[in-house]
Amino acid sequence: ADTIKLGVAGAHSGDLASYGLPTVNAAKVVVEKINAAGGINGKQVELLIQDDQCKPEQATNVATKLVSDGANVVLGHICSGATKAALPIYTEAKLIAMSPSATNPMLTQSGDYPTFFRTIASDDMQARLGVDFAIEKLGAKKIAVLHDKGDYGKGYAEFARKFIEEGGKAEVVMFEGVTPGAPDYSAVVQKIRRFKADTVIYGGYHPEASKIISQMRKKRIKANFVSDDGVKDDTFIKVAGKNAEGVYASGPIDVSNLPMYKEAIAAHVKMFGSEPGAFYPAAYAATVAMLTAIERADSTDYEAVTAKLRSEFVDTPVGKIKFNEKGDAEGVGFSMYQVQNGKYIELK
Amino acid sequence: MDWDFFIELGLGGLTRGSIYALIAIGYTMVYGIIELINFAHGEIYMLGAFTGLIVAGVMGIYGFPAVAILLMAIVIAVLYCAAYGYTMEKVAYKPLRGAARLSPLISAIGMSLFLQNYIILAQTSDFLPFPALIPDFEFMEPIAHIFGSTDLVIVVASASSMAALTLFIKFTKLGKAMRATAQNRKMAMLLGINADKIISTTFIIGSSLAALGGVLISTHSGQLNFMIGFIAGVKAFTAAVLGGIGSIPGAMLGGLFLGLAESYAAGYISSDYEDVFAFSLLVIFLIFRPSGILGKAPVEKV
Amino acid sequence: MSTVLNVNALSKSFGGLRALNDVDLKVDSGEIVALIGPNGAGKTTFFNCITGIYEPTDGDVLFTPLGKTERRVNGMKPNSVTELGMARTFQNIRLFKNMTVLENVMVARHCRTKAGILDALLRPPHVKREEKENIEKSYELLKYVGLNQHYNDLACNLPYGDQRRLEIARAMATEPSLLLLDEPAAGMNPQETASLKQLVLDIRDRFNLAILLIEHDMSMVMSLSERIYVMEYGCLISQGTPEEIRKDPQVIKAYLGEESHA
Amino acid sequence: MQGLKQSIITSLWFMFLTFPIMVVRVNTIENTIEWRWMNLAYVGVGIFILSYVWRWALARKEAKQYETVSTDKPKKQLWISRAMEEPAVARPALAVAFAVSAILPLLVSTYQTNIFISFLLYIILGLGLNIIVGVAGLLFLGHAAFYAIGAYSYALLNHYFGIGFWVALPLGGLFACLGGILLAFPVLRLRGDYLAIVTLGFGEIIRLVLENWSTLTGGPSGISNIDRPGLFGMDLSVADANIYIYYIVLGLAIVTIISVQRLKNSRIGRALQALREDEIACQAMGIDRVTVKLMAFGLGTAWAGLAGVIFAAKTTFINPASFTFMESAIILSIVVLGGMGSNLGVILGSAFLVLMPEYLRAFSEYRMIIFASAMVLMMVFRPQGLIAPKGRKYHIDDPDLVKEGDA
Amino acid sequence: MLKINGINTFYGNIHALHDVSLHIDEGEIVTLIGANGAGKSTTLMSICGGTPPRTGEITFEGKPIHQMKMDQIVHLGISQVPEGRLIFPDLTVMENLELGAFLRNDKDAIKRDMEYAFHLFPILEERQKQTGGTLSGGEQQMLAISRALMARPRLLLLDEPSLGLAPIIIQQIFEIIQKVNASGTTVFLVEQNANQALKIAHRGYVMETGHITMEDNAATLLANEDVKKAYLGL
Ligand SMILES: Nc1ncnc2c1ncn2[C@@H]1O[C@H](COP(=O)(O)OP(=O)(O)OP(=O)(O)O)[C@@H](O)[C@H]1O
Ligand SMILES: Nc1ncnc2c1ncn2[C@@H]1O[C@H](COP(=O)(O)OP(=O)(O)OP(=O)(O)O)[C@@H](O)[C@H]1O
Ligand SMILES: CC(C)C[C@H](N)C(=O)O
Ligand SMILES: [Mg+2]
Ligand SMILES: [Mg+2]
Repeated sequence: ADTIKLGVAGAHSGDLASYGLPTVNAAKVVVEKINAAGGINGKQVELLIQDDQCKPEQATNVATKLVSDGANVVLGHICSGATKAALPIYTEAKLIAMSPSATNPMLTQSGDYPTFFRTIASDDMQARLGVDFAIEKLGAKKIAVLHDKGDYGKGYAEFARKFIEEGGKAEVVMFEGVTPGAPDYSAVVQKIRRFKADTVIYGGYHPEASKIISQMRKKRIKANFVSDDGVKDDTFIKVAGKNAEGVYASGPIDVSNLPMYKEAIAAHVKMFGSEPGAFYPAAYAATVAMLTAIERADSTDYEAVTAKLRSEFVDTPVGKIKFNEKGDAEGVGFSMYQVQNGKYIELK
Repeated sequence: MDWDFFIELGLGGLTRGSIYALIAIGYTMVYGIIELINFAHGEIYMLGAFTGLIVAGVMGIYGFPAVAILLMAIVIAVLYCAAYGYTMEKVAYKPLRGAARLSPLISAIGMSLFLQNYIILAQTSDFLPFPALIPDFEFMEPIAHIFGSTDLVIVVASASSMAALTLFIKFTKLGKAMRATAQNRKMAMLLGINADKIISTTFIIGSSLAALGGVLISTHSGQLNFMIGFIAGVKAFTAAVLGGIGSIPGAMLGGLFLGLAESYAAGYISSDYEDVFAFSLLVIFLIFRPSGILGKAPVEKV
Repeated sequence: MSTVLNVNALSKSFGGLRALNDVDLKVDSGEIVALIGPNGAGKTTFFNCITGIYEPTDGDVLFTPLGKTERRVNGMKPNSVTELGMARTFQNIRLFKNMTVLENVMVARHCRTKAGILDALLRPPHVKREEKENIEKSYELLKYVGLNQHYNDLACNLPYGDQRRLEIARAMATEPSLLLLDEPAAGMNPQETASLKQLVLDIRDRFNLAILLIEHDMSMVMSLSERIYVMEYGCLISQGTPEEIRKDPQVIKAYLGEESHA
Repeated sequence: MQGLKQSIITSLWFMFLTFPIMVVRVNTIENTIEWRWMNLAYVGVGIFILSYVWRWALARKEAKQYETVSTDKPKKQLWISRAMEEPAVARPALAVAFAVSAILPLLVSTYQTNIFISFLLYIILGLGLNIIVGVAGLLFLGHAAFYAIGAYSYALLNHYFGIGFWVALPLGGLFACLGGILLAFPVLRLRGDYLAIVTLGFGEIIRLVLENWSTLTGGPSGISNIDRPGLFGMDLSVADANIYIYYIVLGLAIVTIISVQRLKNSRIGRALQALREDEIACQAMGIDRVTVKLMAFGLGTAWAGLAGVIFAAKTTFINPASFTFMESAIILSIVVLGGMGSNLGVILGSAFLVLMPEYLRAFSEYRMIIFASAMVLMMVFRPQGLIAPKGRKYHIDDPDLVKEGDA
Repeated sequence: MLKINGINTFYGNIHALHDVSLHIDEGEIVTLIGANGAGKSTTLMSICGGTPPRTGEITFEGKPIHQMKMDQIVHLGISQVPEGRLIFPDLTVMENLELGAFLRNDKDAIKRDMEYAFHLFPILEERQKQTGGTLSGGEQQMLAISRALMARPRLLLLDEPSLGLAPIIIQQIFEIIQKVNASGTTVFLVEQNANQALKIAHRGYVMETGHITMEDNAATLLANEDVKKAYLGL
């Protein structure tokens, strides 16, 4: 082929579009830059953008379409569920799929999906970090574990509960899901008070998190709030305002000083006139990782590209990474952050 | 029994219920007049929130005080949503008068999808923060930990809209014309009532209330995105039916009932199942009262 | 002569309103009986109570289908009552508007046919036969009431008078022993009323059934019925032959008016 | 001249209407405002042109009504439904349609096969719902729940007990059917929109239970690695499995079409229609309302269950996200858009609503907005659906019958 | 006062009125009789714009009204008691009457007219707080007539006012029609009860399957053999 075809699959409409569209933007930004510089080994990169609305059935349609259209690698999918539906198709077609956001541990740990890679850490890693931090650093004794009933949030929360119970040093006083989009969470918040939880561990994304923390603070509940990288997002601080102060969230080790990170953000602002949304850096990283591997292999052959992905480090906005046998990125380290004076500060 | 907890949950349910009610009133009015489940009503609410946000954003940059922003946001959102409601009726529903019952319903579903995607394309699919525009009242401070100023404003706005509209419908000439049109459009026209105008008016009023809800509720929850209308719409629809669809006080009661039920279910059982509980309650309730709280059983003379 | 319908002390209340108050009524086989009375007297309510659409508050409704034993039908579901052999028409025409004329009649033969879901899917020979017979019998009835030309038209496209005829054909399709007609002549002109009268008489003779009739058209009531019951405010105020009723001062005052009628 | 003025006013109105949303974009995080004045111009020009098209189309719709009247011909139908009434056209057309669908997967890519599987699945779903909504006239907004019951029946049976596709298929249909009957009991007394909300609620309850009962259903993470249907123990590649599934679903779709057609023209079918037309008269004709309603729900949901099993086998992974209210709404739209009560209508409706978004993929981000507009426009300009429902015609040989043109 | 000139009206593809022409002069009672489905109700609805004629014209006091909308036509002083009464079932008797006067603003006169209606039908006064749907058939018919009168129409269109009523009430209704006419309202009456209608009318038209087939003085029609046979059942 005279072009390299990069499939981009994920939710581009429907209720989860806000997680999928930044990925499309990331691909556009990277590809524009590469094409402007003459392409990869002389070949231009072409985007095949396909919307799956995070629904499994659409994901299989998208996956077969990408395979039929001759995609060389796929950036996506966005949701773990859709990814799980699509992967058998990629596996058979020997097509690399790299997700910036699908965090379900089974995707890599089950060994079922050899063509799958991701530039984000899986849920259990973060839960480990969050729980250890809460118990050891914050001295939590009574922990309320909340989640947003979603794949990601509930997965994280379930791991958190498991780790707390295994550790035996603290007690899970409450384990519940909140309904995303509900107008308020006062009942759950009142319950936190009632169970006298000293720490809340929340799995999910920032919109619900900011609603919960705001209502907690409004109702004068002072418990610590520990969460995941769905919350480690500047939007969270803006939305929750002063209530965000003191919130802990785990996230990839601070990369905002990396030149490549800054460059990626600037390119987005330049191209789209706005700040990028969630998972943009990870999507940018995935795109760069895949295209670089193709360049290094000087081929789009599955075996060759996979070998490069697994063996050689590549510079991305989320750091210098390479992938292990299972497909998880090495080098995407996590650390704990706290909101201090309206900023996430990395706690060393 | 832990009375504090019980009361706290009750107050939380009150706010939540008032939120549902505010949207449900518009729902029920539109339903009342043309028997259309206007699935796009929730999207009007969402547009109201976005319009409010835009006004707040612009004014915020120029440093207006919060209360001025709030009032202005409400006024402009109401104005625009009235215009949207009016236009929507003209474009998507009016050409369908006289068609089978379900056709406008599908048109409404299409309209709802359209408006969601309109916002995605013209604005964003991300969550945006909505500024807190309602000041913390001094006198609410003692109970602010269980019932804040925003809660108060929402409950009051909802209850007074309900009261005002009920009186309007019951006693004014326009209100009577509305009821007449709702019951028999042809006869209303035979009495010289311009049914098209009445229907437009109903859409305008319903949409205005949705806009008011959009601004107030967004400032309460502090955020919005293009999907808020969908969830609110389903709940408001549920509330409207629970209360007896077509009845304005019914919508209020239905909303409160639903809000309280959800709150207590989340408090005493688990919020995992709060919606399951809400819907189960709806089903059970309707089994015993098939026309909702205030709905009249249709008297069908055989 | 055997009694088909025997109603004892039938009462029905709607909240506070006592729409029927201790009504006794009897219809013998082969008889045409009329039920008259001012608007809102409770005539239609009476029909609704004996056909199971309303449950009577009090009293007995005893029904003896042709060649069967007497049954108490209070509180029975309307479909069971119809199955036993009581059929009715409605004051406000209630046809299946978006079904064809023939289908309207075929539906009414529901309780006289058997095919179930599996039969519908597999269509074994006996079901095909049943279906064919159903079409034939329904068509016969249409021909009988003079609607066969329109058998493939939608019911809602029929003129008003024809709709009333179709209602009668549909009721007849349930193979009743007692036919209840609720204002069959409403909205018909005298000419049409006369031909309807003929049809009713003919039905009685041909199918050998009893007919109970509600009607405000006195020319029809007086010339058709053998006996007349008069109701007012839910109570029977009079009963007798047409001659007796015509002269009853109470009936004249409550219902007929001073001017003498047909 | 009049039109020009109207178009200018309309276009100004829409410029006003879309002004805040289209022109202003505030970023409350960065506190910046972006003014996109060009959009206003686009809206103005676009609406100006569209308003001409709109008026022309509305006028045409009206003119069409007149036209058919003056010629006194039966109401004009879509060419396709007229053609299908002509046996001389219908028979060969059906044969061709069958032949094409039989060899289709051999001609097109896996992707195309895949979306044709979806298309056929939605035909089955639509036909099932059509029994409830179109034939029996019960507004039902929870069809996706029964689709879910079918899908989860297979997924769970397969996951926990290793039960194969062919055993699960009838079981899935059966469970959905029982679920439908279970739902029908409480809603027997409800009418119209009260029924609608309860079915919507029921649908949501099922979805939420699937989502929350993690220990059984895997919750939001769903169930993966569901077996594809087995073919004499052969190991099929994805592409071959897809072709195999295509034939299964094609077969089932044909069975569904025939069954629903037969059902509609049977004693039970007529009873269902009578129920739709007038409940009280229906009872007075000796039809047991309860039994018939239960039948309507059971018959409609059973098909959804069957479709669900195939769906699970096709995607090999399911989670509750596939069974939201929007899914029910789309299935309902298929029925209404196609023309309620008509089987051909369901097929066309599902072609419209399932294939269109797939083929609109080329428009990427505009895909859904085009889809939504099309939905509204379809209803505005063809409110009775693609195939307007009409009563079944019988042929009776009666020498007395005067032959008129259209008696 | 009202002139109908060669109108053709359709329901979808059913041609209901064929070249119907008729006229009504000020102060008259004109009746239209005909079999079921002849098109009488359609004629009334065509006048009011409920089923606008596709061709032909209708003028009211010289003004063409066939292209106006229903509510505009009503504005001109035409009021109808439609087939099936169309009472607003959930509104009280009072509210039903008030809506009859929807286009008027003279509060005192409205009040007087309402009293007049109660005078005509005392039973309505007793039931004034009751909702329309709970009235019996006859009461509903009285309400429908009163409601139409509340508009103070100059032309009153009545569609089968005696349908489904007890004989004693039918007499009353015809008396009232005459009273109303005497007080200056022009009346166009559609009736199955042709005998009674022709007795109180000045002129009459006969309609058959969408065509006007006869037109004459009421007394002449009443004596006409064909009419007698076809519509009077004599
Ligand atoms: N479902 C009901 N609920 C309440 N009241 C009812 C109901 N059905 C009938 N009624 C009342 O019962 C009374 C008798 O009504 P019914 O219809 O039996 O009168 P009718 O004798 O048939 O009169 P008409 O000759 O006008 O048809 C009326 O006052 C009516 O309003
Ligand atoms: N809504 C409608 N749709 C289709 N056809 C109609 C409709 N209304 C009336 N028709 C037809 O138009 C013709 C005239 O009907 P119309 O109601 O004017 O008759 P009518 O003289 O008032 O009869 P009636 O004495 O029964 O009231 C009839 O053939 C009727 O079937
Ligand atoms: C975008 C998110 C909903 C994706 C989520 N992290 C998942 O694993 O499914
Ligand atoms: Mg009656
Ligand atoms: Mg008429």
